[in-house]
Amino acid sequence: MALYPEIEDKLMNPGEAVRRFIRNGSQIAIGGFTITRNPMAIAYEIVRQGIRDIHLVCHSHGQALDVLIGAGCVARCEIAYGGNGRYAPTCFRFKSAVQRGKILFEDYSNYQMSLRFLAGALGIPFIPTKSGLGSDLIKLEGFPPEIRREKKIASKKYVVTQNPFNEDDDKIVLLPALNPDVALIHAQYVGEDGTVRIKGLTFADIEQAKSADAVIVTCEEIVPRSFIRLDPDQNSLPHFFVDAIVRVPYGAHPTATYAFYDSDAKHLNFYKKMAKDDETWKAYLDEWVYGVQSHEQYLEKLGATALLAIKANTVVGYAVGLDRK
Amino acid sequence: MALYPEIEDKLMNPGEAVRRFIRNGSQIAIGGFTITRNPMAIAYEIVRQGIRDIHLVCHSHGQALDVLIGAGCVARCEIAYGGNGRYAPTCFRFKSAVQRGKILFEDYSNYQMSLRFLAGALGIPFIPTKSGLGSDLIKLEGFPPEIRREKKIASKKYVVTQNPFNEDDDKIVLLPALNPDVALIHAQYVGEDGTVRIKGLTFADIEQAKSADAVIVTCEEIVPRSFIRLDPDQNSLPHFFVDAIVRVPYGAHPTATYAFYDSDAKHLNFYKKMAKDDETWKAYLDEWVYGVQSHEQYLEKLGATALLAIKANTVVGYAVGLDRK
Amino acid sequence: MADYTDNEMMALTAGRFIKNGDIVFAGTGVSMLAATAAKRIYAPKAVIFFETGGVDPSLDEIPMAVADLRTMSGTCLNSGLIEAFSIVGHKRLHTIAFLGAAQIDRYGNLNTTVIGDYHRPKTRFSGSGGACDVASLASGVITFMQHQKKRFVEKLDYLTSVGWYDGGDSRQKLGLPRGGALAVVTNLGVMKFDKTTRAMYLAEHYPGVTVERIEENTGFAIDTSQAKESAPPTAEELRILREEVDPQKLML
Amino acid sequence: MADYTDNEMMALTAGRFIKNGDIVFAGTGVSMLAATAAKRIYAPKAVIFFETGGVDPSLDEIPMAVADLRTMSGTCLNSGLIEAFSIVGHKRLHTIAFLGAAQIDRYGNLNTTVIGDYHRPKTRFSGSGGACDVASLASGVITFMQHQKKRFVEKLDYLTSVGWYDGGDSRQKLGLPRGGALAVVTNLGVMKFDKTTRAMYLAEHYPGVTVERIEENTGFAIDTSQAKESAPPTAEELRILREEVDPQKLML
Repeated sequence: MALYPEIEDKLMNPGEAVRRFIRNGSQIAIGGFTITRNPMAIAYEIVRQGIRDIHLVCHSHGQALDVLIGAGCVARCEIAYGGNGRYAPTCFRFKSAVQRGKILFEDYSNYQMSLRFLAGALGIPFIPTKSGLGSDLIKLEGFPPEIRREKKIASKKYVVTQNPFNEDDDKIVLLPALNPDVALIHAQYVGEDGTVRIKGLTFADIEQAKSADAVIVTCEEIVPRSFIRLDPDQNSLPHFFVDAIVRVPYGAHPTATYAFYDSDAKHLNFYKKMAKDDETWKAYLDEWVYGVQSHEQYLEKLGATALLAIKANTVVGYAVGLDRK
Repeated sequence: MALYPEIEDKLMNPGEAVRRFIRNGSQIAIGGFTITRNPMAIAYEIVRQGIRDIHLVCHSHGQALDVLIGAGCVARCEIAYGGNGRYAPTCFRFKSAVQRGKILFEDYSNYQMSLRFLAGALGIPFIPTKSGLGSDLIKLEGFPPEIRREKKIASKKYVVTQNPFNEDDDKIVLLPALNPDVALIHAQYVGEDGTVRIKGLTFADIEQAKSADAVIVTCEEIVPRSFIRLDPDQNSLPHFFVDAIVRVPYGAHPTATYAFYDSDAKHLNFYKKMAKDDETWKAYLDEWVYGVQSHEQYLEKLGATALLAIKANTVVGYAVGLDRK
Repeated sequence: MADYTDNEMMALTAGRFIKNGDIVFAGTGVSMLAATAAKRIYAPKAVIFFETGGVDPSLDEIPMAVADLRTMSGTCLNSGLIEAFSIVGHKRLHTIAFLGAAQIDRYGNLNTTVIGDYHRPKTRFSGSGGACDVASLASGVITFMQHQKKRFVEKLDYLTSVGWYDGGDSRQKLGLPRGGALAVVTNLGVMKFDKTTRAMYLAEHYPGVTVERIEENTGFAIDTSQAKESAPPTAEELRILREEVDPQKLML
Repeated sequence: MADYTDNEMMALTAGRFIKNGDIVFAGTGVSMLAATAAKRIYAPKAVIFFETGGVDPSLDEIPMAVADLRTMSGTCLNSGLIEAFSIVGHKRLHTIAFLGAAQIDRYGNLNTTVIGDYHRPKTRFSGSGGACDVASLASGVITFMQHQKKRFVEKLDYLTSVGWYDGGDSRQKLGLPRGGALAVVTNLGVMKFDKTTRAMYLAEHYPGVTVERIEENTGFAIDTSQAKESAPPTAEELRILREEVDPQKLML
């Protein structure tokens, strides 16, 4: 008898999740935001499996974005922001890949990308916004015309049009919907019935998940049905939007997970040092990604002291007094 | 020293809230849905103050809608559904007002009205949907052209257009945003910092509140800052969207409030009997609305037995085993 | 005369259309019985949800309306209307909606708005509610009707919810790529729709109901050549319906 | 030489622009200091929020990024990006945003995307993030800059975030009815924008900074006729900044 019979067919490890749902060329949405709730366990596994030509669609991304680009897995991205706050004003491997012409990219803003995911989640082809009027985001397309003919790429980056409900001059930007092949989400809880609960800020994770054709959810804990259904106001996604459920404690390390662990400033500073040039970057990948077989091994390598240092205070949600220099 | 210094300037009784924020001709959005979380205390007060020519905008409404229309407060409504489930397949005073040509009305659907509130909340002039293509909702306008010229009325009921991101034939409906003058919301909790928390289903309350120029929130309880801020994932509205905070226990009666009290089947069946013809309806209004000075008097009139009968089980959220025939 | 009511026969007949994995949109009345019966008897892995935002409630007691507190208890998600309707139309989900109507035409288009002129109607009904939305967006619609000539009409007084529109591929041409009317379940039998013309035909007549009686009560010509007599409900089906689905006899 | 740093002067100077009731959009770095200082010193009834969806956090510790867990602790609302940006642009709210940039022009338009050609840049920066959104939608924008010729330019390499666009009423003509650049706070002084032409002018130079030095470090001609010397920070302002806003000295 399986431990979790209701989700038996969806429970798997990161390796299987990547093998089953991610292909060369997949269009992938990454959940989380800069230094928080990045689906790192899946990102590392994508690198280990040597997936190529990924088309990333994201708002503000940091760690997972930079690792995937740095490992050569990414061919293109639609992006609003590539940075890690104070730990990397601009992500290093992202910066270098763009400057060397190694990836194609198209710039949007955070609100625009979030609204594009919302449109995809609602099943509408576009959504209007006033954001971006007059900016070069709207004037300059990043992708060459041949890419625009592909099924999952918007035929136009934006359409600027007149509001048909207003007789006066009233311009509005129409944003094309996004429907990625796969969304990668890291959550605190998944119920044994498959219900997903994200604590703290949800960023655009729920819209990303609902806009995608397939959803991989990694989680810190699998919790009883009786718990997840006692206060369903707090839940984020019903089971029927989730294809793979992967239990990976510290699955977002070195990024944070509210009420579980803080961002690992020490590791992010180390990453910053290593990501700066190609030689040290290769060494980082060899040691921290290729050099470990699993996230468990990765955590063992980090060690208990490092994990305990970032452990969140479960009431305030972060690691009080943590040295974040 | 005030009991709740942070919200001192927003705390008021129903009478003051109506006097300060509702005028003859106001465009009003009512929160809740059919038999649940209708802002009845405010609706009754609107009737007592003799407000006229209200323009109602709602999705599926029951009790508050029917009382306001029946008391002659409403000149027009944009509406998806006027009914109370098993207690009134079609609301009686709404039905009779429409059949006698006493109100102007324009039909939309539930999703359409909800999306129109969302558009208003996002500050965008319209939002697309596939819902309604081919229906008479789109073919027939309910309002005469002169009304369309008013500031808060959409210049067109709908616009059907081609998806500009698709070269093939791909029709889409554009729904005009709603920005009512006032939204009336009944919530379980308001924090002493003004934060609003709705438990159970939120319907379109949050979109309605954010789309409106002013928001009146009635609540069952005012709770400590320390409670409302301990798990902010559960909160619904920040204080800066709320203009009036009115503490009214059982403020949604005879409709339900999750975890507090169930719909009052006995009173709704009584209402059904009284609302059917003009004579008994007048008697109902005289006795239950004009005949009481306040919601406290209304509750006293209902009596302890009636209130205890519908008291919700605080864990399952409704009144277990309640006779609902 | 078998010992079961029209409501019981309609609920069980409609319930049989639901398969495991279906996401079921339930309204009030018989459709609430049908959805609950389906999950308890035929498709335990179906998910019942409500336009109000409640997904997969425990339904220990039967809700009297889609906003009844019982639609938000024991759910996997309590949300709102926008979330609920985004589920109805979601490309990944097979969503089946139960609706009722005042009038239906041969292509399964529905009227729940008015009888007579729209602006000054003889009879005003509740209106679309979510019906127009699910008819536009769901994978399929099953409609409950009282089988009467005045309800099965050549032309609707008002088209609230689109079924197969003018038949053939006219629904797709409107810009609605999926969905349409699956079946109509009445107090006399079950109608389905021809795969090509999309016109209504009689698929089943209940035990003791003649084809002639159905023809007499249908306001347009209906093909009865494929009509079969339905199996009566089993004792076990009736037991579950009466003892587990609606023990309080609120709708039975 | 007074005993305070550029960051301290910039944070306090920008903080003074915030009034009670303002809804303040804070980014990382100095803007986080400025927003927190504003609430602790000048405008206790201002609300600080983050594009990530955290509204009015307790900020017992200063966040290192807008997704830092400290932006979601003790808040009145934890939501997401769509909620946050709908607040930025909400017609009922007076929202002030703090931004930083790599380049700025005389009309307060900002570049945070590239130096050089967009498709094959000499230097790639993080990109818009939420900057383009708040520049389009907020009631006003205050920008932090290092005051250097290469950053105050005649023409931006890329226009990420619209300020006063081409000056005059050109911003409104774009379809952006409200907002625009309020001020630019640098390590040398404060620039504001002419009410009519919307061109940048020097409003304040910090103690010990000459007008000439600012002119030399500005890549376009700037009106200095209204320039006044700023008041230095008070001991109490510095105490609160150092002991309450950033006691861990993470950004000071």
